[in-house]
Formats: sequence, structure tokens, C-alpha cells
Amino acid sequence: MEFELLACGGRQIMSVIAPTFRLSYFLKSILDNVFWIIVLVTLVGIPAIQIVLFYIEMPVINGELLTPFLALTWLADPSRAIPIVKAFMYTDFFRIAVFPGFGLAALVAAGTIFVERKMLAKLQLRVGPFYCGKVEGILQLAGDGLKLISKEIIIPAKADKPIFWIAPVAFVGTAAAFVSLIPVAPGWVVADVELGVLAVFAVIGFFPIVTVLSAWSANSKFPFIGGIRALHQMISFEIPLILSLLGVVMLAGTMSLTGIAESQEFIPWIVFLPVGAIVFFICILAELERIPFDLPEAESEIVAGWLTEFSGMMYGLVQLGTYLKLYAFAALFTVMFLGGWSGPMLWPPFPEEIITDGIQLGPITATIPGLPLLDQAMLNGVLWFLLKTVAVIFFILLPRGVFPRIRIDMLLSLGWYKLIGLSFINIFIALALLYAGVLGPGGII
Amino acid sequence: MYVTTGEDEANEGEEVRLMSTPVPTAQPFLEKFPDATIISDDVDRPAILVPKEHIIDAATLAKEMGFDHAESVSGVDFPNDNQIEVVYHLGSYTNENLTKCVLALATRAPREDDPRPGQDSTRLPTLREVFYSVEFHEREIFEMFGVYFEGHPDNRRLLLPEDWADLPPMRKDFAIKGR
Amino acid sequence: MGTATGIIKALNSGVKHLARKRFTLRYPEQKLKFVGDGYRYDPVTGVGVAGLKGRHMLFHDHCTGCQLCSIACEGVAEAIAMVKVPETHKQNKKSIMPQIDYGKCVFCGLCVDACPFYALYMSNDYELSSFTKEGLIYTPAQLQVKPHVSQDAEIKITDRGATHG
Amino acid sequence: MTMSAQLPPGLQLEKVDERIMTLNVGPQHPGSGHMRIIVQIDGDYIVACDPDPGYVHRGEEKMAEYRNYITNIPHLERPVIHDSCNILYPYVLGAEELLGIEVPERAKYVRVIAAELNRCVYTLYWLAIYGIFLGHSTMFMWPSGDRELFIDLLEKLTGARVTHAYFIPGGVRNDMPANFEDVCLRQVRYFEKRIAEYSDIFYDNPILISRTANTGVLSRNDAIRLGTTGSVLRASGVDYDVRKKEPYDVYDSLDFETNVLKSGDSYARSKVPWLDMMESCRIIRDALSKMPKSGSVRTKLKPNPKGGDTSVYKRVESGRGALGCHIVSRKKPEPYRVKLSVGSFRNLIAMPYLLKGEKLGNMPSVYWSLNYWPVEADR
Repeated sequence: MEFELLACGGRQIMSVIAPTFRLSYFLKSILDNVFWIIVLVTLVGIPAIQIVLFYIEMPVINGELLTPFLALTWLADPSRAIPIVKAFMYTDFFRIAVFPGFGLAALVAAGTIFVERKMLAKLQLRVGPFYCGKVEGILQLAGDGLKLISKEIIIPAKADKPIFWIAPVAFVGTAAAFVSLIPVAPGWVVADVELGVLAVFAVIGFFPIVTVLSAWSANSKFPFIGGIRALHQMISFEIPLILSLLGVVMLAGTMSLTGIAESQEFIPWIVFLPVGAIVFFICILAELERIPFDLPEAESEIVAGWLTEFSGMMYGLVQLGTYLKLYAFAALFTVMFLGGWSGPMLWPPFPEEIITDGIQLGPITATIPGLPLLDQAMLNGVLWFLLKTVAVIFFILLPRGVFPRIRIDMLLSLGWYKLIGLSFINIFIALALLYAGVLGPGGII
Repeated sequence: MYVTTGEDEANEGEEVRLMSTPVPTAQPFLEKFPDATIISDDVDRPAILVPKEHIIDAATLAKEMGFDHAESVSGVDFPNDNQIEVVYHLGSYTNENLTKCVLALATRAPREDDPRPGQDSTRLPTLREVFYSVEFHEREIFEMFGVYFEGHPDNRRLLLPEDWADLPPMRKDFAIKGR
Repeated sequence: MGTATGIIKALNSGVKHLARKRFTLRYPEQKLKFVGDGYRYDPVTGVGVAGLKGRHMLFHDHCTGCQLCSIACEGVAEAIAMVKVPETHKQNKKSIMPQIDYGKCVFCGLCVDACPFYALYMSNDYELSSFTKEGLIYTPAQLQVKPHVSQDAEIKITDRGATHG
Repeated sequence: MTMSAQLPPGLQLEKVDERIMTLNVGPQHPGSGHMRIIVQIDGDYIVACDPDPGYVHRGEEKMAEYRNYITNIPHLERPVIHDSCNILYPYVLGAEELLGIEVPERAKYVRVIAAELNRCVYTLYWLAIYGIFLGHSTMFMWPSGDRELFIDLLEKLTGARVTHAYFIPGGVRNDMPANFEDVCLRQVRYFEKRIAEYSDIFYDNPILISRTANTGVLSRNDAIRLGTTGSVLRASGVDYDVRKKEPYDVYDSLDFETNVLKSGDSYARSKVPWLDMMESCRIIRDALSKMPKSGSVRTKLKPNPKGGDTSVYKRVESGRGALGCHIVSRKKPEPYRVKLSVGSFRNLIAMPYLLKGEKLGNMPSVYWSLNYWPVEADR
């Protein structure tokens, strides 16, 4: 019997816990890895290099067409890399992935999570994350992300697996699409849509679909109830959300988000339309499923609502999507009511010699000409925009420490009776201002 | 809120009366049930042992005297007498004179020698019709002592696991291991 | 408008607490200060002396091996076993002393109440965790050692809230 | 029981049972505690509810039959370790009557102080869970932190943070430490200021009021009929507190009041324990001032005391209501039978009764407002 056990190498028999070590298996595993690496490089890597070399149009920098050879020489000489970076910054990919798009939003989202935890801890007389990262637990989020990635992903046995897999990705995708519509500074927006407000609502309309799909595909009771609650909540709050913005759209005379932001260069609309701002803010809280409207995730009633069956990084993706959404909504509030990037010039002007001569970089003395990379107005706009957005995020986070969760019937009656009524009042205020000739296109102010 | 109370009988609305009976002793029970035994005649803690045929009548009498709820129902196993005693501790919220008083209304049921699960030969009439509050207490006595309460609407197990297939654990012949 | 006032009051109360002192004991760095050197018992008067019921202290020169602590523990946790000790004392003819298994002990202190010879006390040491179950069993020689404790944090109450100073 | 009769007019259907979904709330559910509530819901309405306790049943009553009167003490406090003094109190009172022991006057005051401190510890813990059940995380953290004040006091007094084993037939185990009075007064005074701050963020919070008011209404008649006790009873307008109605130890000489609210809903049930905590602070201060400054705190016991051939029923007011202890003695060192009649178990009967017809969102608040402690109910 023992001979049999050894003969099959501890592979087929379940009861053997540790397989016996064999040099041949070890070598085979190494060869396997090498084989797959070669296969992948041949099938993916070389075609990718070829595409880059022969099909992608390289930018023309300083009168020279950028070839891979030139790019490599610029890598050797740091001062010559600046034009490449500059060229890269004007590509669409940079806008989508890094600056006004996903990268900035993810950064703000990460900051939001950290601030939320520390602020909530302060309010609750706790310490919050403290030990991870030496300084007030600044690396706690990274640790949590690492933990989520390393966790096993468990799929319910009777789940509709393709939809269940797609749901978190679709959620993050929808949130990123929402982020791409937000203008951060004059000219700095991923997708400058003419009918920006409508586009925003079109994107928001995807969230309940994703939620219900994931809840339904999990094939479990608590996600189902949570998904139905989320559907009720998001749909019933989308109507006052849209209606509350109508006043701004009427006064600004445009539906483009950039245009709306530009229209409030001197006075933000919140001064004239406070009712609409309040309604919009409450709707944001409800759309974001934040306390006091976190019914779809009410843990004491329905475990974790529609997130119950998500595990590991799937849950992490949903959380990432949630915080991207939070940033996007806060940014939308800033653009619609607080005047976006407009504000007095705070960014110090660049010194003359930097613009003309460039920067001397330390001992290497690599002069970097052509600064500023980003002009003063743009940096100032981003500063103001982020300041206002962070303030809005603070007010979105604060109720979590102060209010309990409300009930679904209270939520629906709030959405359908009170907020819609208030948003109509807001529209009438806007119309009155418009017809009195105070505001709007051709108004006094 | 469209439903405030659940059971149908709750909707009838019992009149809670403030009665001013004198501080009771166990005497009224002895007058009505001559075969009852008075265990204690204390003013605050009267205790009566009533045969099981009269327990519902005795409980009704107690309710008429002003005891309106059961504080505790405890069972005591007496293997030497071959009996199981069930003690209802009745208290009063409404009668001002009885607030200090806890009436111990006890009754005894014959105890079978070999109690097996499923064979509930130790039977007592339930007091749930008189005192609604004994419902869960009687369920506990049922599983812990094997006393089957006839007429109880919900004679299921409460605390023990569903697969308990041993003696009722609070009986004296269920011994703890190592003791 | 009552609702709006209430909401504003609640928000105000929340924001006010952002400036309060945090009421948290950072355990490994701070340790709470206790009264005295642990729970004692005076068999003459029959009254104990207040103190933390932590790990026991056994005074070998008082222990007579009477097993009263072990008997007291029998109904509670069965944590005390009497074991032979190599040393010989005049009062301890059988040379047996209590050995305590802290995997079972519930720190009720009834063994201290049972000891009529001032031999068994409790100390302020409560950090008894061990990687093995055997490490939780304290022999009479280990119980004899006076624990070294540094506990000084106390609740301090100031105008800006209470803290563990 | 017809289910369609329970539903609102629009929902009455012929085949209503096909719409019913059964939810197992617990024991691994974050909103249940150590018990299971089998809830049947139709849409958002609960049509039936069946509480299923027993997941933490440990047979404390059976164990008590095998141990003598003293060694029972660390065991019998286990069902509610947060309220361990109060759950021992009726047992100790009963044992004293059975064994015929007199208690020194100072010990009675010390007992009252320990019991009231313990009531605050329990109530703060309860309140914390109530907060988190309503999704109010601050109300979870504040009481959990302020509980430290009382745990600290109890630790100074008894030597243990939760399982004190402090009461003993004949008094208490040890006397107060030297400067306990000053520390106690200072911390209790701070706590009284602190607890007033709960009102802004929790009890006067309009969202909380609209969430819990008029839900799970237990009328006065039903509260009496179901035999509920403690804060549930007092929230329904019945002025019954064992400390007042049948004062034990020195409660008759202390100055305090019972808090009675009329409405009988979840809000009132959650507010009564909060008001009780303020009364507890009053009691502690009053007891500290009226206490004899010196004297023994414990009557010495015989080594293995035996009770008579009788039985006693003693009761006290614990954090969860009247707590009775029925001890039957048969001339042995061990009690023949110990029965703990606990408030949680008595309030459990109201749960299916109140939850029927409620919305699912009200389930945690109604459930926890019943002041139900699963571990104690299971014993």
C-alpha cells in the first residue's frame, strides 16, 4: 500500500497532504513557465512592438518625426525626454487614463477613503488607521487593497456566472465613463460633449441596471432584496436629480458642462438656486447609497445588500467604482452649482526665467526648456476645482457619522413627494429670475 | 401602520382593571380547592400546590385576584416521589396591592420511569389560555423536563438542538459527564 | 422646521466632536493602572482587598499543600492541580503545591478566598498568552516569581473630554 | 391565521403564499445576535416571524445543581457578563435567605453601587448595538468608549473588567479601594455630562425619530398580557420597577425615580434605558453619600453551607428587566434546582407579536429595542 502511494507521487490520492518532492517535477514546472513566457512573448509581445513601429503615427517633435531610435536617445538624455512627455500629455490616452480622467479620480477616491476613515474616527472619538505606514496609517488603504487582491474570489454555485463576473467591471466602467464627462479646468476634459448634462444622466442611468444585474445573477436572497432596493432608490431619485439641474441649465442657457462652468465665472448658481442645490445634494447622497440612504447595503437587515456575494477583488472593484462615483458626483455638484474651476488666481505666476530658460536640474545640469508644462490658469483652475470638490466630499462624508439609516418607505416618500416638489419650486425660481431679466442670457448680471 | 397587534385574540382588547382586593393569602385557594396544599403562607411569596385537575381553575382564580402575568415557570424533578413539579410564579402589574407579591402556583405530574423522546406521558394542561405569557416558558419546560402541555398551540423545542435524542436534560437522571 | 433644526443640531454636534480628545487606550504602548498589587484575601476577617484578579502569586514559604484552593477550583474551572515540588518546607510535609492552568482559569479568585495561610494571592499581570497550551500551565516555581508590570495609564478628565493619560 | 387578512388592502391576493419569501436572519447574520429569526416577508412586509433561540444554550441551570452555593457564582454570571452583578443579585439574595446569613449594612450599599455601575455597562453596550442596528456608527462608538468609564470603576472595585464574581452570599468579596469614592464621583459626573450629548445626535435626531417612532407599538394591555418586563414594560406606560415596588437591599432608602413613557414604540423602548442610566448615576451618587464610611462588607460563611428544605423566589431589576431566581433547596450543599427567570426570555414572546406586519427595515430596531440579550435568554 505504501509502495502504491509513493508510486503515484502523491498526486492522485486526496488524503496525501504534501506531495513528495521530485527534482523532475521541479524542473518540469520551470520549463513549463519558460515555455509559456516564450509563447506569450511571441504571440503578444512581438505583434505589439510591430504595431507600435509600423502602424501608430508617431508625433512630430521639434520638427523631427519621433522614431523608436530617437525615443531611445531621448531616454539617454533626460533633457530631451521633455518633448516626449509633453507630446504624450496632449494625447487622448493621457486625458483618459491620467489627468482629468481615471487617474485623478482614483487619486481623489483613495484620498476620500482615507479622509473618511480618519474623519469618522475623529468624530467618534477613535483613532482610526494608525499603525500602517507610520504616519497616521496613510498606507492602510494600500494594505486593504493588497488584502482584497490576495483574497479568494468565491462565486455562488447557482449564480449566473458571466453576468456576475461582468457586473463589478461594468460598475467601474460606468463610473469611469461618468468621470470622463467632468471638466476639471478650461479645456481639460476627456469628453467635451455638447449636451453634457444629458450625457451625464444617460451614464447615471446605467448604475441601476448594473446593480440589478449583479443582484439578480448572484441568485441569493439578500442580494436580490438589496438590488431591488437599489433599483427603487436610484430610479426614484434620478427624477429630482434631473429636475433640480433644470434651473441651472435654463439660467446658463447651455447643456454643456464646460459652458455651465464658464457661465458662473463671477457668481456661482448656488447663490440664486439654493433650493436646487440642496435637492441635488440629497439626491447625490441617495444615488451614492451613502448613509442615511444606504438601504441597499443595510447590513443589519440584509447582510450587505447587493454586495453580499461579492468577494475578494470583485468587492474591491465595486468599492472603487463607488468612490469614483462619489468623486464624479461631487465634481458635478462643483461644476453645476459652485462654479467649477472659477476663482481668484491663487497659483503663483511662473518666474520669467523658467519660461524662457527652463529649469536647472541639480548636479546633472539638465536644462528643461519649454516650461510651463501646464499653464498658470489651468493649474489655478484645477486648484479651485479640487478645493471645492473636496469641500463637497466632506459634506457627503459627514452624514455618515451623524445620521442613522432611513427606511425604504420614508426614502421613497422623500424622493417622490418632497424632493420633486422642491425641485419644481427651484425651477420656478429660475424661471422668475429669467423672466425678470435678472439672470440668464442677456440678463443684468 | 396597518397592523399593530398580531393574534386575533389580541384585538379583542382585554380590560385591564384596577382591582382593590385585600392583600391575598393562599386561603382563597384552599377554600375553593380543598385538596390543594399550602406550602407557604407568606404575604409576599404565597405558594400553593394544586392537583393538576384544578390547575386551570386555580390559575383563573389567581387571575381574578389580580395576577396578570407569569414571571417564571420552572420545573422541579422529584424522582423519589416519581413526580415532576411545575411552578408558575405569577405576578401583578396592575393591582397596586399585589405588586410585591409573587404567587407560586405549583402542580405536579406523574413522572414516567423511562422517559423516551416522543413518548410524552408526563402531561399537564397548559395555562396559555389563562396567562398568555407562559407560552415560551412552557415550551422550555416541555423540552427540558419532557412535560407535554396539552392544548399548547406550539409545543416545539425552543432551546435544545433539533436533533436532541436523549433524556430531557433537566431531569435528575440526566447526569452530567464526570459528575 | 423642527426637522431642519434637528438635522442642523445633529450635524453641529458631530462637527463639534471633531475637536474633542480621543478616548482610546493604545494598549501595547499604554497600560491601565490598577489598584494595588492584585487581589488579596484576609482569612481572619474574611474580607478581600481590592485589586486586579490577574495571574496568581504563590508564596512557597506559606503554602502547606492543603489542597483547599484545588478543591475550591473543582466546581469552577478545574484549573488547579497539586503537583510535587522538589523543595521541602517545614509546613509542607507532602511537598505539593498548586499548579495553575491558565487555559482553564476564569480568574474568579475563589482559590484566593479559600487559602487560609496567606499563600495564594493574585497579581497585576494579565498578559499570559502563549503559543502553546503547555505554555499556559504555570508551575509552582513560575507562580513564585513576582511579575514585572509597568502600568501607568489612567483616565484623565479635562474640559475637552476624557483621555487615557 | 390567514395571512391575507394581515396585509394592506391592495396586497390581498388569493394565492398570497406564493409571494412569501423566507429569510433566515441569523445566527450568522449581522443583524441578529446569537439567535435565528425566521422571517417571512411579502415584499417589504413581515407576515410571520418565528424566533429560534438556543444557539448559546449552555445549561447553566443544570450545572448549578452540581455545584455548591459558592462555586456557582462564577458560573451563574456567565449568561450576561456585561451585567454580571445584576444576574448574580437574585441568586445571592436567595442563597442568603436559604442559608440564613445577615448582610452588613455597608455591603448592601456596595452591592447597590456595583449593580448600578453594571447596569450602565450593560445599557451602554446595548445602546451601542442599537445604534449600529440602525446604521448609526457614531452611536456604536460613543457608548462603547464611555463604557470604559464604568468598566474602569468596576475593575477598581472588583478586580475584573467583565466577569466580576463580586457578590457572594453574605456581602461582597472585598471592600472598596481607598480613593474609590472620589474617582467614582468624578467619572460619574463626567458621564452625566457626556450622556446628555447623546440626545443631539441620537435621541433628538429627526431621522431617528421618524425611523423608530410608531413602529412596533406594544400597547399597555399587551405589554401586561405578554408579561414583558423592564424597559419594554415601562415604555408601554406601566410603572413597574422592582427596585421601587419591592425594594431589595437599600433601594428603599435611596432617592430615584422610575422612567415611564407612554407610547410603547421602538423609540420609547430605546429611550427608557437611556433615562435609566441617568437615574443610575443619581443612585450611585446618593448611595456613596449615604453609605456607612466603615464597617465590614462580608459576613463570614461556614465552609460548606447547607440550605433548608425549602424554596425561595427572589427578584431584582436588571438591565433587561425583572430578573427572578427560584432556588429549591433540599438540605444539601448544592441547590436542588436553580431557575433563572430572565428578562430577555420574557421579552422574547413579544417579538413575533410585534414584528408581524412591520416592514423589514424595522426588524433590527424592533428586535433590539426589546432589550433582548440572546445569551441570557438561552442561559
